[in-house]
Amino acid sequence: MILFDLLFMLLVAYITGFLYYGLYRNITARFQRRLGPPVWQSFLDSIKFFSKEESISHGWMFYLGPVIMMSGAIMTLFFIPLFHTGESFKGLSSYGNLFLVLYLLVLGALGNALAVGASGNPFGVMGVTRGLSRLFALELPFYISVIALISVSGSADIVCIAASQTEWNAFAYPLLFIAALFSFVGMMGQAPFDVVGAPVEVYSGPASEFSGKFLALLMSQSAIFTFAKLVLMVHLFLGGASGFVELLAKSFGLFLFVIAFGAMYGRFKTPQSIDFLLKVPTSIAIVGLILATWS
Amino acid sequence: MFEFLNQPEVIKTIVTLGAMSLFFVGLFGLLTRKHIVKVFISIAIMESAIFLLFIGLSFNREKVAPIIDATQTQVATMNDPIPQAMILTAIVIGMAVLALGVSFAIEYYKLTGKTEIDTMNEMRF
Amino acid sequence: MNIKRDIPTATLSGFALSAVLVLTLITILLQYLPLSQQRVGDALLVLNEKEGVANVVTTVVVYFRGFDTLGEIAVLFIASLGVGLMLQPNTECRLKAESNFMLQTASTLLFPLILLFGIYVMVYGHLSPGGGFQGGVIIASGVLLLLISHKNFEVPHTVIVAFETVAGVSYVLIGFMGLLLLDTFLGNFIPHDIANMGMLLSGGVIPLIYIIVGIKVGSEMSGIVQNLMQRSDDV
Amino acid sequence: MSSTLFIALPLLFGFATPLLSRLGKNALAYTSVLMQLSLLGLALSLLLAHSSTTVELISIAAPLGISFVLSTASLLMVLLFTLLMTLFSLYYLFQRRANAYANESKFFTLLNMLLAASIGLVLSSDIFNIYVFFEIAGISAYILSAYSKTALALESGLKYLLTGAVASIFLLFAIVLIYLHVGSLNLAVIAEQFQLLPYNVKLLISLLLLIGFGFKVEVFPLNFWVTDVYQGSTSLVNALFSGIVVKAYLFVFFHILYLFLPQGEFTLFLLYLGGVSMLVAEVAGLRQTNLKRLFAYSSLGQVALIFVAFAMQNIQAVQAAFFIVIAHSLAKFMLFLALASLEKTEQNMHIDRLKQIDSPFLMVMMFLAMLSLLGIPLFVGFVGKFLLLKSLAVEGMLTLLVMVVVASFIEAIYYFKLMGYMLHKGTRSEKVEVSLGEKMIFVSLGLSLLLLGVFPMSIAGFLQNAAEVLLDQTAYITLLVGG
Amino acid sequence: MEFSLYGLSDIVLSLKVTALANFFALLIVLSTLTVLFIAPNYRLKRSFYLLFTLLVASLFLIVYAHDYLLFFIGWEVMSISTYFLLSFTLSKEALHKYILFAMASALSLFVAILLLYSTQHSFLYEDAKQSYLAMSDGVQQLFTLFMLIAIFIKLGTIGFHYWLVDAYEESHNLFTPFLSAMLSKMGLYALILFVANITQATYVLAVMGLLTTIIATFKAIEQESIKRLLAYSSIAQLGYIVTVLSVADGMGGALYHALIHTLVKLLLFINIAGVIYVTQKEKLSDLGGLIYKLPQSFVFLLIGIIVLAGMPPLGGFASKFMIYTALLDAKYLLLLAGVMFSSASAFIYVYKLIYGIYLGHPTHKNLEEVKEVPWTFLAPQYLLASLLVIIGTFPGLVIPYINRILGELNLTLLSFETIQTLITSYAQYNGFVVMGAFGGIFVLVLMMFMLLRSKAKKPKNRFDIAYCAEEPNEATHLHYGYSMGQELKRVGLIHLIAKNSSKYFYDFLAKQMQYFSEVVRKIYSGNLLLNFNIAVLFLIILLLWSLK
Repeated sequence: MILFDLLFMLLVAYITGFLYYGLYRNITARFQRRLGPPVWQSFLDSIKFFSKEESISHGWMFYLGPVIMMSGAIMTLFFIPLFHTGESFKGLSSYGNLFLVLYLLVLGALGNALAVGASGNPFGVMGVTRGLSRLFALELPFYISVIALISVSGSADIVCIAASQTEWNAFAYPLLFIAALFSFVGMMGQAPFDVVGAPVEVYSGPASEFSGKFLALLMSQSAIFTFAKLVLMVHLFLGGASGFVELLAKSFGLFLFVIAFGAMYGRFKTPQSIDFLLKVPTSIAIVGLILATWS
Repeated sequence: MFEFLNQPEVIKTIVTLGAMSLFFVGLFGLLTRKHIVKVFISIAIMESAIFLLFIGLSFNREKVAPIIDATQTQVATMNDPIPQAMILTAIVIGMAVLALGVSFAIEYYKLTGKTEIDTMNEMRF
Repeated sequence: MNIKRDIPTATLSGFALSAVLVLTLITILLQYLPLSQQRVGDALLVLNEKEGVANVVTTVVVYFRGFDTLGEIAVLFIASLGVGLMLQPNTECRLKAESNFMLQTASTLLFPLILLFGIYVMVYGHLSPGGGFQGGVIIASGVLLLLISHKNFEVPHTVIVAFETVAGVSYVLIGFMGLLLLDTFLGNFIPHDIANMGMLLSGGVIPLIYIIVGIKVGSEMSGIVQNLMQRSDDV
Repeated sequence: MSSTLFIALPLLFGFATPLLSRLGKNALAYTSVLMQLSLLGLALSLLLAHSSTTVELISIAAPLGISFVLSTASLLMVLLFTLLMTLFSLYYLFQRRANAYANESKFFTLLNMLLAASIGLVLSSDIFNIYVFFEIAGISAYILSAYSKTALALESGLKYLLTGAVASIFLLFAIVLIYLHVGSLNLAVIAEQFQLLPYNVKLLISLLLLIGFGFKVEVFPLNFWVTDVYQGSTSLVNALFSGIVVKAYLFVFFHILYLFLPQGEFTLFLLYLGGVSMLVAEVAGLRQTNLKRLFAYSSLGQVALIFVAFAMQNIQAVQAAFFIVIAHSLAKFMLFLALASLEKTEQNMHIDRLKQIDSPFLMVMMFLAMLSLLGIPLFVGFVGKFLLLKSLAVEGMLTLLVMVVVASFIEAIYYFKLMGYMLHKGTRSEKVEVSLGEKMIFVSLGLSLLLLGVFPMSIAGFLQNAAEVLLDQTAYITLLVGG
Repeated sequence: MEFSLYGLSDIVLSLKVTALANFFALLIVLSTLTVLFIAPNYRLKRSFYLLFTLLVASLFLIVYAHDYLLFFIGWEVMSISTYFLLSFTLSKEALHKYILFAMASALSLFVAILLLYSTQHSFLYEDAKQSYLAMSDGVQQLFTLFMLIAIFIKLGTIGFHYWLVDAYEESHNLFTPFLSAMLSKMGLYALILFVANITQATYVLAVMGLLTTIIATFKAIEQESIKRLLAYSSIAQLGYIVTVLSVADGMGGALYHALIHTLVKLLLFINIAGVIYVTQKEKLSDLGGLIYKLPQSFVFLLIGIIVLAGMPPLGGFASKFMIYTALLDAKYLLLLAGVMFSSASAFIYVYKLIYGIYLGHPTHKNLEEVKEVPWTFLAPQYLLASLLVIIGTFPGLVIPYINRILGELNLTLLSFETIQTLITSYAQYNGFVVMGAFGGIFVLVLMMFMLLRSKAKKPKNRFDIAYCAEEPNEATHLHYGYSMGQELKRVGLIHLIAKNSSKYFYDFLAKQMQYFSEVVRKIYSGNLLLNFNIAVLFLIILLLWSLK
């Protein structure tokens, strides 16, 4: 039963993720007054890449890196329940908790970093460095918001947090939500915090040595991961979801917001983004935390 | 006319004042003189002052020297012998120390040509 | 008149310090003048009637407070040793000129008398004012006289050392004899009849010790004087 | 057995040295060592007999004449002094072939006189007798200090002598006043009547004694000469100064203090005086580069520590003081002897030379001594420091406690600096030969530091007894004056 | 076992076997054995083993002592034997630095225990609380100050860490694992005793702990020397423990993390000891690309850094989880945020570590001949790594033991159901499932990937990489990542941390002290006139002061 659940979750995430990605590419194209690719283009691309052979391999760690990334993404997905009500599609969430998920969110990045490191490409490492440097700054406001939510709801279980919202946390604690959103934009790799993958400056970033199946795996991972993160945000701030429609609606809304946000801003340099994240969203989050827990 | 001088209080006051003025002289020399011989002299003066003070204050005018002979057999009328014995010892000791000090000073002078104690700074501390 | 220009500050401050200290001392001393006091000396006077010799000071110095004297002898011994160590005899450092004939003759004549007087003072120390210290110093003054007057005069170093060694050792040995025989160090172990008080042969070890002290003081003082003399010219 | 032997025998040897030196080249040295060994044996047998306090009369009965009081406390000091002096003589014998002193017989005279005087200071119950021993010890020390007759040595001898002479004037003044007002020279009688004296006289006498002894016990405003003396003298002699001489003065000063002022009127003042001495000395030592002078500063600090411990005037603290006395005597003795071994080639070592010296044995021995001085556990230095600090804590003297600890820390700074130099990794060019005999002495000293540190209980009872005896004024009076 | 000291009836000493003591004793045994395992690779003097034995003995004394005096004795002996152990390799300055801090620590501990003794006249742990309560307020603060200074120095808490980094960096590669794993744990043990027996000192611990974790983490990121990096990492890890000890129920988490940290630091330091053994290089910039030369070592380091970063599914996450929930329980939310922040920042330095040694391409050619480290290095790593994996899988395994300690200290027990789960009031965590899921997914993905696999060509040499359309050559600096984290300095806040160092403070202190000493030294000029004048002045002052 649980295996079926998990498999289904994976499927949903895979498809939805690519769907969102396709929509994203379309929407950005519209923003930029272009036509954009078909919605399923990315999905098809990934299938195609799976059949391509990779041009070069840098040893087994290089090989395992993407696998770790993929595993991380799937793990993240599994430990986040799709719905906060009902019995099904809870995944493995009852065996874990929010802290675990917070760490799982980073697992993929670590696998990526290892693989890129193993490739030995200096520019790849440059990207990883930027990513890791940015990571902690990115996480801080998010952590504060999450901690506040855990404290308020009295549980670190995602289902409980989702269920305990009488009104959406996003409205009950707007400051926390705003702070978390900043982080979330960064986590999604969107402007203005997208310097990691900056295609122009850093000769295609961390992914520069990946080709063929590696790239396919990375794309799939990205799709699943995006979906998992959206679901997490929905549960934390948007009152959770008790059905597919609700889940898709809320997550897509959030996704749209993030894209729109990203399209509006230019890109920060790494120190700039760290500086910004450590100042503005963190302050907002701290104020939010104090407001939320002051009694 | 000077009968009052025979009173023990007066005698002892005078002795005290005298001895202490000697002590002052010695102390002043010790604190201000730099020449090594002068310092030794100052020390000797201070010692003498103390000897004088001791003998003067312990001396009783009505009593005699503590020597028993045909005329003097009453111990009750004799002066205390201890201060004398002590001072005898102390004088010899003082003399010995001075002699030693002077010999040090001579030898030191021969080696360095210095006689003033504030210039004795061979040590590079 | 500007005092400061004439007198260094150190002198002024030394003056002030010593004046203040002495004035304070005088105040305290005069405030409580020791007038009539029961002293241990009085008890010793009484004790002397039973154990001592005619000159009570001698009894005190040699017998009652014999250890002080032993210590004092030791001080003198070390000092003479120290002076000897510092100013080692140097035959080249002698008086440069022979002194005048009259002085030489007079001192040669006087020296035996001085020596005799010294010995007298020493030997009769337990009966009359005087004693080993005084006698010893008198002898040393005789030696000094000779040193001043005779260019080549010298008490042989070995003689001095022999005297002071023998005297010092016998002093302590007498003390040990007392310890052995009477169970107190420096105890008067030679029979001394109190009836003999005032006679030359009285008082047991007391005159003996005083003579020893005299010899020791005489030789050590002579040694010191001689050492100082032999170096004094080139200072 | 007579306690007078402890004084009379060395005196006898001192007087007899010219004779003995005629007997042959080594006769003097060997007989002297033999005599010291027999004294040591005597002291040990007395220790084992564990008798109560005995009074040894000189000529006449106690309150009138001079007497020597051999209590547990004084026996302890006697034992320490004879032990150290014996070891010193042995050490001198072992290294004699390499560098003997000129006029060796005089050197031995001075050693024996110094021993006699130190023991006399400790044993005597008569204040004028104490003055005499004070002078004997002083004069021997002056000459020892100036012994090598270099400009440095003479300067230090001269300085030592001048301060000693001034100190003795104050001491004599105090004794004169005591006799004038009390009418006795016996410590017990004075102690009995001291409280009855007018306040001002009491104060004056106490202060004169403080100044007189203060020069000798190297307490703060009176100790500016000490470092010069240490620097000018040879390390060998310094071992005696810091191992024996100072300890004798310290003991007798506090002996007198406890007798005269059993209520501890000056306790607080003396405590802070000691504390300040300690801090000032240790701070001043921080940047010292001359080893001898550095050890002199450390001696000043340690002596001030002992001063503090004695000044506490209670049994625990005095016991602690005895522990520190033993620890410091042994350790400083060891350090100075080690320095003497190192200085065979060159006097006045700069601390940089420690980098060059190749002698693991001496290094290890110096480590042991330094660690003990710093009060590291497992060494006897710790026991003393611990007991003292415990006593301070119990009495609530927290400021002083912190002062002591800060001073220890500063001391640690420069001792570990030395150790750093010794542990320096690099080629070592100067090989130092240490003979087997010297090694045995170092090892025995080092072992005693360790053994006493690990098994302090072996002597703790004895020391406690000593502290009780030293502090018990009434018993002392009863003993000498009678009911 | 109680006995008295020095024949003094007023000092009762006690040695006692407690669960807490056993816990730390176990760590000591583990560290000693693993460290001794690699010892045959080095030529060591006999005195090294002697001192090492003394050190271990002193550690046991510290642990099994049941009164503060024995504890202190052990503490001092530990410091001194460590001093001599360090002296084999440390430079003079670093050595002096170490011992000064060690002495400061020992002496302030001494003052503290004496203050404790002063009220109730007992050194026993049982009486410590009472003694503390009997003090006046000022003395209580003084006591806490001295005690914490002693502990913080040993822990190397920020501000007191000046000695630690140099000591770690320059110490013998054999000894570094022990330093990090055990000696700092003794500071922790002291802190646990202090918190459990006497007082919590909440705010001080919280602030110090948080500052330590954050600052040390960023300092670690900057380092280019492996051992320095790990030294700062040790400081940061202990910072977590200090932080969690500031809350009422933090003891469980602290003990858990202490265990994990000991294991992981042993693993990491032994690992890099092996690397340094085969390469003779200690700087990240000189290393790189060793993954294919030392594959086993790489895996162990990977395990190590995963634990160090607190990533699931290994043991590191379990202890971090305990710490987080303890802080959450106490509602120290900002503190928790800070701790999590520094934990996230730690990713940079752990990545830097593994990248610098094993990944990338070495700039220098001479690493190509390197062989896998000897088995004596690998064996303890196998042991430690498997322990960490087991604890990760069964995080509840150690809970009963920790509970025994907590029960002994009269603290709230941790809830315990099965060995697979950790249960707290906020959430639970099933290590077995996480491990299983990760393993399963990993294997599935890998298998799928293998099925689709095609032959990829191997790079010809280390220059065969995409490099901006240029051809890298010998002169090109390929190993870029070792300097990662430099750009962080451009961020104001981090720049502040990087720029300032306690070095300035201590240098200033030393300079002032020396200046002061120079002034005081002038007193001892041996000027007798001055001395006599002052003596007389002294006499006059005393006389006039107290004259009636």
